[in-house]
Amino acid sequence: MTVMRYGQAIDFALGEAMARNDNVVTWGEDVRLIHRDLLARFGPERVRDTSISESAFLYAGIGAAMAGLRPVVEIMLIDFLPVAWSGIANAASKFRDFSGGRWEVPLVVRAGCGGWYTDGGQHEQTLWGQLSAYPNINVVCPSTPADAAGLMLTAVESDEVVVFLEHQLLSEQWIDFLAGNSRTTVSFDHLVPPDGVEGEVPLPLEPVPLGQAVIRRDGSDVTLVSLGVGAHRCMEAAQVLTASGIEASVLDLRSVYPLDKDAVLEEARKTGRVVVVDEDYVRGGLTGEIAALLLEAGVTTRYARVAVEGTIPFAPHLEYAALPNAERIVTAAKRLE
Amino acid sequence: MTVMRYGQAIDFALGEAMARNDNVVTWGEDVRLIHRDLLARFGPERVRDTSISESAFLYAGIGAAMAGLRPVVEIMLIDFLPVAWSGIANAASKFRDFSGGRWEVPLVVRAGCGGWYTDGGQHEQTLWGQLSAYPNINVVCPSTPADAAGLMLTAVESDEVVVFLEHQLLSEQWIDFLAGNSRTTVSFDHLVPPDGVEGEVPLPLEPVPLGQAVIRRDGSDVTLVSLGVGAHRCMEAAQVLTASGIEASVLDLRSVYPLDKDAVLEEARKTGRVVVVDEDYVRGGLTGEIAALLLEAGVTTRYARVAVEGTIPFAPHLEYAALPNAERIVTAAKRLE
Amino acid sequence: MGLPAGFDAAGAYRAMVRMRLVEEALVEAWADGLVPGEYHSGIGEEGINVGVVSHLSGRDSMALDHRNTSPLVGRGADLRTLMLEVMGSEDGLNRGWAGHMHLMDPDIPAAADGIVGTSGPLAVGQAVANARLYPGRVAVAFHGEAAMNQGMLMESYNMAVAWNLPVLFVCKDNKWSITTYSAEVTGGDLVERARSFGLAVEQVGGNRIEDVYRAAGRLITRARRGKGPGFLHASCHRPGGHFEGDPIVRLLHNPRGQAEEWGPPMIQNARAKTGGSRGDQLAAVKVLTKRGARAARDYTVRARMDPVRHGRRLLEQAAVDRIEASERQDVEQAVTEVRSAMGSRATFGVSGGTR
Amino acid sequence: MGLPAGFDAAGAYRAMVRMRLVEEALVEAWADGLVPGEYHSGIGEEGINVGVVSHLSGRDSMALDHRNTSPLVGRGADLRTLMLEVMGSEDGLNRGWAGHMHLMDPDIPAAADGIVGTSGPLAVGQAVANARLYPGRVAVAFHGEAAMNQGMLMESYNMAVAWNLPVLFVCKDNKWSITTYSAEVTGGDLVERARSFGLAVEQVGGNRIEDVYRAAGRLITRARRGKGPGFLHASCHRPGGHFEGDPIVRLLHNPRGQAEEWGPPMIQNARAKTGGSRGDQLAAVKVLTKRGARAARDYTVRARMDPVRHGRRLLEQAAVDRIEASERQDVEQAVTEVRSAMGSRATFGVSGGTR
Ligand SMILES: Cc1ncc(C[n+]2csc(CCOP(=O)(O)OP(=O)(O)O)c2C)c(N)n1
Ligand SMILES: Cc1ncc(C[n+]2csc(CCOP(=O)(O)OP(=O)(O)O)c2C)c(N)n1
Ligand SMILES: [Mg+2]
Ligand SMILES: [Mg+2]
Repeated sequence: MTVMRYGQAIDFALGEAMARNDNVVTWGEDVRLIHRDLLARFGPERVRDTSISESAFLYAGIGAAMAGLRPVVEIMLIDFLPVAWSGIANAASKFRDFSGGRWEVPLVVRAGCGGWYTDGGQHEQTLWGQLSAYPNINVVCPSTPADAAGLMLTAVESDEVVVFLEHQLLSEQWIDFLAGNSRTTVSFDHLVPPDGVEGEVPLPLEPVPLGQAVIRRDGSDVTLVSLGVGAHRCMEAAQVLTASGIEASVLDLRSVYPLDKDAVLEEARKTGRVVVVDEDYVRGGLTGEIAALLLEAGVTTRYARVAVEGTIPFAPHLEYAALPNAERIVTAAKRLE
Repeated sequence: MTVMRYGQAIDFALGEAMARNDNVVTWGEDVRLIHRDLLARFGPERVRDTSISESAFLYAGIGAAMAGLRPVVEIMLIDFLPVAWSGIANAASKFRDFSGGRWEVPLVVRAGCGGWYTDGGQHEQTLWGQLSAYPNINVVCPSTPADAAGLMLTAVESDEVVVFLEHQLLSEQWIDFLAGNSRTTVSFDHLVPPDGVEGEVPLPLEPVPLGQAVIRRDGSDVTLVSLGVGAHRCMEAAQVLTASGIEASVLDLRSVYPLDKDAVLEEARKTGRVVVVDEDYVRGGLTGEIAALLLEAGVTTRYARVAVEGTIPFAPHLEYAALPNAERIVTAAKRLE
Repeated sequence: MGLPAGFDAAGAYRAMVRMRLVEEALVEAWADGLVPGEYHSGIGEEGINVGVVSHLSGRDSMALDHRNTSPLVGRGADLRTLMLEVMGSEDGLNRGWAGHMHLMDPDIPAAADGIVGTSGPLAVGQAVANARLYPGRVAVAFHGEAAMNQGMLMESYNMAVAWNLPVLFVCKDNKWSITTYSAEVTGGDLVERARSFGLAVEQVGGNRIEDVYRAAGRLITRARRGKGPGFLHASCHRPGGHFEGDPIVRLLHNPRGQAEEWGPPMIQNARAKTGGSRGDQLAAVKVLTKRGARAARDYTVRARMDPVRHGRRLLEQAAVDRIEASERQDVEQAVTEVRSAMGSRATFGVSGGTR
Repeated sequence: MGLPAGFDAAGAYRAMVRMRLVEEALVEAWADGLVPGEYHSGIGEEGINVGVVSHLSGRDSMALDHRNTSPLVGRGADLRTLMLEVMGSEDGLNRGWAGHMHLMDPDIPAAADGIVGTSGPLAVGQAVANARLYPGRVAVAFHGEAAMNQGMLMESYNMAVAWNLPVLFVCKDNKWSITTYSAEVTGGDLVERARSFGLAVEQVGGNRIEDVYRAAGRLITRARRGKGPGFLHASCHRPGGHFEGDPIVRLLHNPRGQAEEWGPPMIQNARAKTGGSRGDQLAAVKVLTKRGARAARDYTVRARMDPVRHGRRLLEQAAVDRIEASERQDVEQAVTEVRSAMGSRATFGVSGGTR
C-alpha cells in the first residue's frame, strides 16, 4: 500500500504495464510534458507527442494495435474525441467483428472528462453513455486512485478496446492545467472530493476487472448509482439524507460498459428505489440503460435520474446547478419516498 | 393528394421549401446528380457538390446558418457523420446556448440510414439514439412518403438543428445506388414495405410537427413502439400476433427527439406491455430513453427491446437476424404475455 | 529508359491478369445477383496494384480502401475464401462479417476499410508498429484522389513525415469521386499538396506498370532505410464506373433509357412556376452537360490506358498466351468451386423473409 | 517601402493599445481569481489582429479561436459585457454561458470556438452566406500554426478554393502548441502547404503592423472582388505562454521551484529497475532539454517582437502619450465598473458548495 494522487496512480499503473510489456506505447498531444515521468523512464520512442490531429492519431492507434503494439492513445479531453469519432464508431468498435473474430484491437483510449471547475460546455463533457453505445467499446471512469491504477492496468492488458476516462476534477494534473489552480486566489476545496484525489493504492498493483461495480455505502432505503465524481456526490447526498432518516446505498459502477447488471438489480431489489446520478447527458446514456435493465428484469422500483439536461454553462453558479450536485440528488431521492 | 415515392417526396418538399425561401441551400457529396431535379430547378449556386470533407462542410453549414442561410447539409450516409461528429456534439448542439440564446442555428443535416439490403456494418447504421443525446439536436426518421415530405418541410422551416434521416431501404435512390437494385437478378420485394416506398402525399404539403408520434394500428394487448422501417416491421409482427390472439398497437414515433412522451405513456398505460423496436444499437439509445420515461412516470409495464446488439454483419442471413425483424418482435411480444 | 532493374515483366503480367480475372469474375457474380450490395472493382488499377505490391513481402502491411480485391490477390490471398466473403458466405475469409468493403487478412497482413481516407492513418499506425517490431518493413496505404480532401488523410501525411515513418501512400487517381469530377471540388494540385507535407513524391502513369514498379521501388527502398515516407501519384481509369450499376455508366451505355428515366422529372422541375432564375437553370444545364461530356471523354479516351494491355506489350505473344491460359484455369477453377458452394440465391439466402 | 496607402498609424496604435490593456486587465483578473478556468490571452498578437481587423466593417464576419478577445475588441465589442462574460457573469455578452472560449457577438458578427481548427470551416460557411446575402463582404478565420495539422482546417482551405469563396485565413504562428514545439510535430513548410491548396498566400512578421495591414489588405481586396480566398501567415510570440498559469512559463520564471516539483518523480522514474534502456532515457533528457532551451530562447529573443512597441515607433511621442492616456482611461473605467459588478468571488460564486 502506498498513498498516491489520482493522476499519479494512473501514470504509475501505465508505467508498470509498459515495464511488463515492451509493446505498450503511448501518444497524444503534449504527453511528453504531461506524462514526463513516463518519458523519463521509457524514452521518446514509447512516449510521443502528436500534432493536433485527433482523427489521424486515433486511427493510427488502431492500425498500430492491429500490427502488434498496445497503444494508449491520449485524446487530452474527451470533448475532443468527437473530432475523431469515426475511429470509435466505425473502426475500433467494428474491426474485430469485420475480421470474423480473427483480429484483435488491443487499444486504450485515454482522456480527461468531467466538470465542476468552470471550463465551459466544450471542455467538461463525459460522453461515456454515447461511447458505450457502440459495439465492443469498454468504457470506465474511476473515482479513486486505487481504482484508477487498477483499471488502467486492466485496460492496457485487455485485448479489447477500452476508453479510460480520468475525471478532470480528480486529476491533479488537469485541475492545475485547466482550472488555473496554480494561482493562490482560487480554491476548489469545496468541490474536490478528498477520497477521490488522494488515497491508498495496493502494491503490487491489483487489476480491477471491467464491469464490476462496488458498493461504497450500504443502506436500505434508496440506491444511488453513479461513477466518477458522481459517486462522491452520492456519498455527500447520502450523508445529508441520513439527517432525514433515509439510509442510502451508493453503488459506484466504475465501468459504464460492461455494466454490472447483477449489482444494479440486487440493489434495486433491496431498496426498491433507484436514483441514477450521471454526469453525462440525460438522453442516450447510462440513465436510460439502467432503466431498461430494471424493466427488462421486471424489477419493480421507483426511479429517478439526476443528469446533465443540456449544454453545461460556463458561469460557475450556472455550471454547478447544471451538474448532478448533492442537492439535486437529495431532492430526487426524497421524491421517491 | 398525389402519389409519390419516398425519396421523391423528400426532394419535393425540399424544393417547395427552397421555392418559398431563397436562403435555403443544399450541399453534400454528389448532390447535384442525386438531387438533379433540385439542381435543374434552382441552379448550381443553391445545389452544390462538395469534396469528401464531411467535417469541413458540416461546420461550414453551421457557419452559413449563423450567417443568414438555411443550409440542408447532406452527409450521404449517417455512418459517415462520425467523421464530422464534432460539428454535432460541440457546435450545432451548443452554439445557441453559448450565445446566451442570441444566435440561432437553422440547420438541417440530411443523411441516409438503416439496413436490410446488405451493405455491411459501416453503411447501415442509424445512430439516431446517440445523436439525440446532444442538447438541441432534433432527430427524425419518417416511415412513409407523406411523413417524409411533411417532416422535411418542418425541418427546413425550423430555427433549430434537425437531423433528417431517410431510410435507405425506403428510398428508391439509395436502394438503387447502394443495393445494386439496377440488376434484374436481385429482388428486395420480400424486404421492402410497400407503404413505405410509395404513398399519397397531401398537396399543398402539410408540415408534420417534430415530436408527434402517430398510431399506425390500435390494439389493446401490447404496444410496439418504433420508427422508420421498424414501424413497418411492427405492422408485420402485429399481423402475425393476431393469429395468436394478441392485438398489438403500433406507435410510429417519427421523431427520436423530441420524443412524444405523452403518446408513449398513454399507450403504455393502455396495454401495460411495451416492446421498443429500434434499428439503432441497444445501448445509448431510444430503448433506454423510453424505459426511463416509463419508470420516471411510475407507469408499471412489462417491457422488452428488440434492437441491434452489435456490429451489423454483411452476409444477408446474418444481417437479417441481427436487425429487428418481425420474427424477433413477435417473440419478444409473446414473452411479455 | 528500359525496364527497371529487378522488374519481372512476366511475373508482373501474370499478377495483373490474375487480378483482372478475379475482378471480372466478381463483376459477373454481382450481375448474377451473387454479390450482395455494392461492389467497387479495381479493374483499371492493376498496373498500380502490381507495381506496388511486387515490392512487398513478409510483414510488409497494407491498409486498403474500397477497391481492395486486387491488392489482396496480388499479395497471394486465397481466392476461394476471398470470393466467398464478397458473396456473403460464412465460409468466407471473415465468416461473412466483412463483405468486400472490410476484407481483413491478418496473415498478409492487410485490412480494408469503407470510410474514405482512413487507409492513411491506419497505415501510419502499422508503420509505427513495423518500425518497432519488424525493422525494415513498410506499410502501404492505398487511396483515391478524392480521398485526399478527407482531413484525416492529410493529417496522416503530416504524421508520417513528423515521425519519419516507413509508409508509402499510393494515390490512384481516376479523376472521379462517385459521380463528382474531382477537379471540380479540389483546390490546387494534389502532387504539390503531398509534397508540401514533406513527403518524397513520385508521379507516374498508372497503366505503365514498369514505371509504377520503378517509382514505387524507389520510395519503398527509401522508407525501408528509415529515410521517411513517400507518396506515389498514379493515374488510372475506372471503366466499370464507381461501382457496379453506376448510373453514369448506365447513362453512357444506354443514354436513351437513362434519359427517359431522368429527363421528365428534371424538365418538370425546371419548368416549375417557382424556382431559380432562367440563369440558374441554364447554369444547371451547363454543369450537367459538362460533367456528362467529361465522363464520355474519360470513358473513351482514358479507356485506352488499360494496364493489362500495356503489360502484354512487354512480353512475347507465347509468354502472354501461356500466362493467360494458366491464370484463367486457376481462377476459373476457383470461381466454379465458389459458385457451386454458394448455390443459387436470388433472395440472398434470406429464408424467412418478412412477408 | 514606406507605410502602406490607407494605413492610419495612430488609429492602428490606438487599437493595439486598447487590445493590450484589455488583455492585461483580464490576465490580472485571472490572477485575482476573478476569471474562472482557462484564459488564453492574445498578448503579442495585436499587430496581426489590428492589421487584419482594420480592413473589416459592417457584415464582414469573423470566426475566432481561443485567443478571441483582441479581435473582438478591435471590432468594437462592448468592453463591459465582454469582460463580464469572461468572468462568468449573467450580465455578460452571452449571459454567462460562453466564457472566454465561446464568445459570440451576432452584432459584429463574430463567433469563437474552443475546438482547434473549426474557425476555418466556420468562416467558409460564413463566406458562402456573405457571398449570397452581402456581396463584397468577407469572412476571416483566425487560427494558430498548430491548428494547421487539424484535418478540418485543411479541408476548409480546399473548400474555399474549390468554391472560390471570399475568405481570409489568418495563421498566427507563435511556434508553440501548448507545451509542444510545433516544428517537432509538423511536416514540410506551412506556407507551402497553404499555397498547395491554391490559396493566395502572403507572409509577414506579425509584429510589423504596417506589413500585416498591407498584406491583409491585398488578400481581402482580392476576396471582396471575387478573386478567391487568401492565406496570411504572420509570426508572433506568446509572452504569457499558452494560457495563464502555463507550466513552461512557470519553469522559465521560477526554474528552481518548478524543478523541485518535477525533478524528484522524474529521477525516480528514470531510476526504476524496469523501464527503457539507458539510451532511451538519455534520449528523453535530450528531448526535454531541447524543448526547454527552445522555450527559453523564444521567451527572450522573440519577446523583442512586441507589436505594440513596434507600433509606437511609427508615431511621435506626443501622439503616443495622448493615445495611451485616453485608452488607459477608457479601459480602466470599464475594468473598475466590471470589477465592482462582480464583487469578490473567491469561491466563484458557488454559494451552496458541496461540502
Ligand atoms: C467518409 C466517407 N465519405 C463518403 C463515402 C462514400 N464514398 C465511397 S467511395 C467515394 C469516392 C471515393 O473517391 P476516390 O477516393 O477518388 O476513390 P475511387 O472510388 O475513385 O477509387 C465516396 C464519396 C465514404 N465511404 N466515406
Ligand atoms: C480538437 C482540439 N484538440 C486539442 C485542443 C486543446 N488545445 C487548445 S489550444 C491548443 C494548441 C493550439 O495551438 P495553435 O493552433 O498553434 O494556437 P496557439 O494556442 O498557439 O495560439 C490545443 C492543443 C482543442 N481545444 N481542440
Ligand atoms: Mg477517384
Ligand atoms: Mg501556436
